[in-house]
Amino acid sequence: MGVVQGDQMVLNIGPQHPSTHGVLRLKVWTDGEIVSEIKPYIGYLHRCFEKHSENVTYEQVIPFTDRCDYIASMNNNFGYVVTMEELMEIKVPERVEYIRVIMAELNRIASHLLALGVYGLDVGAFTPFLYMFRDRERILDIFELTCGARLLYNYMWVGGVSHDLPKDFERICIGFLDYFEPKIKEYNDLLTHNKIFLERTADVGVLPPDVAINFGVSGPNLRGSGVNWDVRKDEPYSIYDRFEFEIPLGEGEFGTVGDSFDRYWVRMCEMKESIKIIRQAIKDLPDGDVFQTIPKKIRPPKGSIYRRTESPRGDLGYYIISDGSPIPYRVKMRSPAFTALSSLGEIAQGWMLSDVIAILGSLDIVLGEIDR
Amino acid sequence: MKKYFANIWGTITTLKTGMGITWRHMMNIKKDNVTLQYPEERWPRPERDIGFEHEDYNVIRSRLHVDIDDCIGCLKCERACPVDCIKIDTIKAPTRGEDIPNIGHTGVTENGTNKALVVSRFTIDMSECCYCNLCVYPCPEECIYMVGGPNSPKHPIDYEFSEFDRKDLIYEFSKPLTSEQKSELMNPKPDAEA
Amino acid sequence: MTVDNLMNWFAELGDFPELAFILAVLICAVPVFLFIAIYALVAIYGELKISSFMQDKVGPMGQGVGLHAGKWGLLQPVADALKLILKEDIIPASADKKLFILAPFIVFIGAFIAFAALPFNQNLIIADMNIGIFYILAVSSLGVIGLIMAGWSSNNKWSLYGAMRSAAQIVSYEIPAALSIIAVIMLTGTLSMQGIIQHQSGFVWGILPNWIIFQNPFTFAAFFIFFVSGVAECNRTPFDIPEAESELVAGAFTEYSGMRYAFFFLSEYANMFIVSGIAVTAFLGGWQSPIPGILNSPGWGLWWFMSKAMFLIFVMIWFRWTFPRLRVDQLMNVCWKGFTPIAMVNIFGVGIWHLMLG
Amino acid sequence: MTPTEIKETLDREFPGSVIDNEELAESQIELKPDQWLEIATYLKNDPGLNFDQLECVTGIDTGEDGPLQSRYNFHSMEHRHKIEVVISLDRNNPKVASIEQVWRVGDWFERETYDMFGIIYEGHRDLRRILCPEDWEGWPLRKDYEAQETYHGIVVPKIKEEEWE
Repeated sequence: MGVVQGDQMVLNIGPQHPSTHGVLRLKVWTDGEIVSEIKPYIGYLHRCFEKHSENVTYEQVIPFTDRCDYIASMNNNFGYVVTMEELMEIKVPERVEYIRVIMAELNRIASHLLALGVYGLDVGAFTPFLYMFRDRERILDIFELTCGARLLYNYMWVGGVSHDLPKDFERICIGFLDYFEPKIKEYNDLLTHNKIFLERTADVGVLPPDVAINFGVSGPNLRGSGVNWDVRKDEPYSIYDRFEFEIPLGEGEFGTVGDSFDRYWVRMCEMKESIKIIRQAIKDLPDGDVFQTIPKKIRPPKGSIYRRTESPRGDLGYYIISDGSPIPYRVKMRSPAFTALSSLGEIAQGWMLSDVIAILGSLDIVLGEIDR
Repeated sequence: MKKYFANIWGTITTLKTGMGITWRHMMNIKKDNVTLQYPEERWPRPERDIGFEHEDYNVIRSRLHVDIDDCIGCLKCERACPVDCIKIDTIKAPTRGEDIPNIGHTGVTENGTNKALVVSRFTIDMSECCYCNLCVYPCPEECIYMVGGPNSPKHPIDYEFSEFDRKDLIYEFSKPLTSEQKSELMNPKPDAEA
Repeated sequence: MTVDNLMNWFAELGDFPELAFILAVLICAVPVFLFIAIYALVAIYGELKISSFMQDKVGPMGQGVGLHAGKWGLLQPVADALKLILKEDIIPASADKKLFILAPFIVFIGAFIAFAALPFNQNLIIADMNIGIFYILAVSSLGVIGLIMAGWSSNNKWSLYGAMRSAAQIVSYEIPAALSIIAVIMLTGTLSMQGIIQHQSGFVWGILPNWIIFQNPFTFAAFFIFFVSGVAECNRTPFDIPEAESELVAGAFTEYSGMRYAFFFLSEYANMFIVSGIAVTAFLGGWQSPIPGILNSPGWGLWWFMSKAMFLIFVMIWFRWTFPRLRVDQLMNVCWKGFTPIAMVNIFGVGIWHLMLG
Repeated sequence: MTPTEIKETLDREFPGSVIDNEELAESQIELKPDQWLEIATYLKNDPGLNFDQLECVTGIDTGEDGPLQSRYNFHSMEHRHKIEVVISLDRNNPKVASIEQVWRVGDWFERETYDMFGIIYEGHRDLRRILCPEDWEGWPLRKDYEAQETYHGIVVPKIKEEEWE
C-alpha cells in the first residue's frame, strides 16, 4: 500500500534534549512520525584537546585524555600510555601490566553499565537504570580506593601507574565480582527478555556488516553486526594475549543480525567476559615496584606512531608525532563514537521518531569523545 | 494463529518475571537500601558494603593544601600543573636558612633543607584546578598534597568547599606580607650589605 | 446522600426548586473536589515511595535541618503542591491564549464530573443514575479534547506530537474498554452502578464471592483487558507515549507550568481513580466484602471499595516502574489486533456461557 | 602482505606515484596527490589488498614553510594487514581528491581535517566545518594560527594572566 506523502516537518532534536547522551543536535526531516533524513550537528563540546596537547608536556596530556571519553577514562589513559610506551620502547614491570588490565576491564564494566542503563531509559524503563547505577557506584568506590578519583583518574602514567594497589585490594575486587555476577541475570530477567523491550529493539536500526566496516564503526557496534573484530584479540597490546576470553557476536536471536538488540546483547555478554579477565588477572597478580620505569623527564625520540586499543566504545586510536622535545608535536585521537555517530544518518532513516532515540541509545555515543 | 497466542503467552510470562523482580526489590528494601542521608550520613561511609576502612584510601582528591613553612619556592608544582592554576612569587632571602621573625619566615624546612627564598605569594585557583594530582609528586619537600587519605590524621576529609564568590576559591597560602616588608626584603639596607 | 435525597429534603423546607437544585449539586460537588485533592496527595506520596522502594532507594525521608520533607517524607506531596501553586505559570508569547488557558480546565472537568456516578458504598453515591456506567465512559473521553487543545495551543512541535499521539491512543483504547463493559452488562442486565454491585452478592462455585470476575473465564479475561486499556486511557506506562520523557519531554503539557500544570497532574490521578473505580464496580464487586455475608455495613462497604481501588492504583504504579514504553504503531497494533478481537470473543463467550449454564 | 610488498604493487600499478622519503617509517608510503582517487579505489577493490577499513585520517602541519600532510591509515579485515599513506600538499593551496565515496567514514574524517587544517577535499559532497562553528575564521591546528578577537561580538578569552577582576 502506498505510503501517504505528507509535507515534511523539520524537527530539531536540539542540543538541550533529555536523551542525546551529551550535547548533540539532530536535525530531523520527519513526515508525520516517519523520519526521512537525519543530520547530526556536533561541536558543542569541542575543547580543543589536540591544540592543548601541543602546549603541554607529555605527562600533562593524560588529564586531558581523561576528559575525552569521561565514562571510560581508564581506557583512554591506557590507549595513550600504550602508544607512548611503544614510541619510547619502555618495558613496564609485570605488576603494572596486570594492574592496568584490571583497571581497564573494571572501567569497561562501569561504562557498559552506564550504556545499558541509559539505553533502558531511552526505551522507557526507569528501574534497570537505577539498578545498574547502584552497581556502577561499587566500581567507582574501588577506583576511589586506589587513585582517589571516581570519574577522571589520571591513574595510568607513561611507564607505570600513579598509585600502587591499596592494602587488601584482591579481597575487595573479588568481593565485588561475586556480588555483581548474579546481578547480570537480574538485568536480563528485568529488561532483556521483556517482550516490550524486545518489541522496541529487535529489528530496529539494522547495521549490516559491510556498511558497518565502510562507516569505520568499531567495538560493540561492529561486533553486534557479526564482524569478529576486537583489538584485544587481533592486535594484542599489553598482556591481553595471556587471558582467554571469548568475543561475543550478535547472532540476531530476536531479529536480523546487527539490530539494536544485538548491540545491547553484545555489551551485556562483554561484561561477563570482562569479569572472567579480571578474575584471571587477580589470580596471578605479581608483586613489584610500580614506580620503577616512570621516566623523570619524558623526551621521546623523533618519529610518529599510530596505535589502537579497545575502549568500551570501540577502536580508540592515538596518532602521536614527537620532534624530540618534551612537548608533543601533534596528538590526534581517533574516537570510536565519532564514526558510530556518522553512521546514524544511514541506519536511522525510515524509522519512527521514538526509534531514532532508541538507535542513538544503542550506538552508545559519548559527546566528550566525539567533539574532543 | 498459533504464533498469535504464543506471542500473547510470551508477553504475559516475561512481563510477570519483570514485575516479580520489582516486587522483590520492594519487599526487601530494608536490606539493600543504598540512600545516603546526606546531612546525617557523610561520605565515605567507612563500612560501605565492600568493607574497606577510611584509612585504607591511598589518597583523597578533595582539596589542595600547602604547608607553607616547608615550601622552598622551587616552582616545580607550578610547572607540573596542566592548567596553570598555581602562581608563586618568591623574593631572595637576605641570608640562607635564617628565620625572619617579623614576617614569620622559617629558615629551615621540616626535613632540614635551608631555604634561600621567601615565598611572598602562593595562590592556587581551586576553581581552575582539575584535581589531577600532578603537582603533588614533583615536590621535594612534600608540602603540597590533597587533603584526606594518608594525610587524614592532619587534615580530615572535606569536600564541601563551595563558596558564594569565585574570588574566595582562590586560596592564598603564603603569609601576608605588607608592601614595605616586601620592599625592605627586595633591596636590603646598605648597612646589612657592609 | 444522593442529589435527589437532598432535593426532597430541601423541598420540605420550602419551595425554591432552582436554588435547591444548585444547593444540592454544590453540597455534593465540594466534597468530591476535596476527595480528589486529598486522594491526589496520597497517590503522589504512594507513587513516590513505591517507586523508590522498587528502585532500592528510600525516597525523601525528611532529613537535614530546617524545612524538610516531614517524618517519612510525608510533607513531600504538600511541598510539591505548594511549589506548583507558587510557581509562575508562563503563557508562551506565540501561544493561542484562550485555548491555552482553557485546556487544563476541560481536561479536569472530563475527570471531575465522572465522579458523579462512582458508588463509594451502599448509599454514598452522588447521582445513582440508571445509565451510570454508560455515563462515565461517555464523559471520561472528554479529556481528549482538552489534551488536543493543550497540544495545539502551546504552538510547539513537541507538544503537537504529544497531543496527536495521546488523542489517537485514548480514542482507540475506548473501544476495548467499552466492549469489555458490554460483557459485564450482559450478565448484570442493568447499567446502573448500584445495580451491577447488587448483582454481585452471594457465592459462586462454593467458596468464591460472586464477583463478575469469578463468574466465568471470559469475564476474567475481560477484566484484564478493561484494566490495561484503562491504563492506556490515563497515558500511563507502558502506554505513556504522549509524555514520553525521553522523546517528547512532556508531551502535550511541555509549555505548562505552575497552577495549570498542577491541574493536568491532578486530572491524570483523577483519571486513574475513575478507571480503577469502574474496574472495581464492574468486576470486583464494588463495596461487596470478599466474604459475602459478613462485614457488609455501609462503613465497611466504603472500606472495601477504597481498598480495592487503591490496590488497582498500586498495580498501575507498579506497571510504571517495571515496563519500557511501546512505540506508537505497536500501541495501535496491540489495541486493534490484540485487545479488540479478544474483547469481542469475550462477549460471545459470556453469552454462550450464560446460555448454557444459566 | 608486508608494507614493502604493498609499495611494490603500488609502484607497479601506478608508476611514478610513489615517492620514497627516508624519514618516513617502514610502514608508511608517500604518494603524489594527483592520482589519489584511483589509487584509493584500487586499494579498496583489489582482492590482494582489500583495505576495507579506513582507520583514521590525520592532518599534520609540518612547520613554518613545510607542506601540509594528510595521512591515511588503512586496515584490511580479511588479510589483517595495515598501511599508512602520506600525502604532502602545498601550504597555500592544499587540494586533494576526497575518498568520501570510497569509504563513507571519510566523510566526517575529511570534514574534521578540513575544519582543523583547511585542506580542501575536492569531490566531497558536504565539506563544511564539523567541530568549530561554520563561520569561524582561520584553521585552528595550523602552527601559525592566531585566534580571532571576537566571535559575533563575544570576546574569545585569552590565556588569563591575572585572577578574576
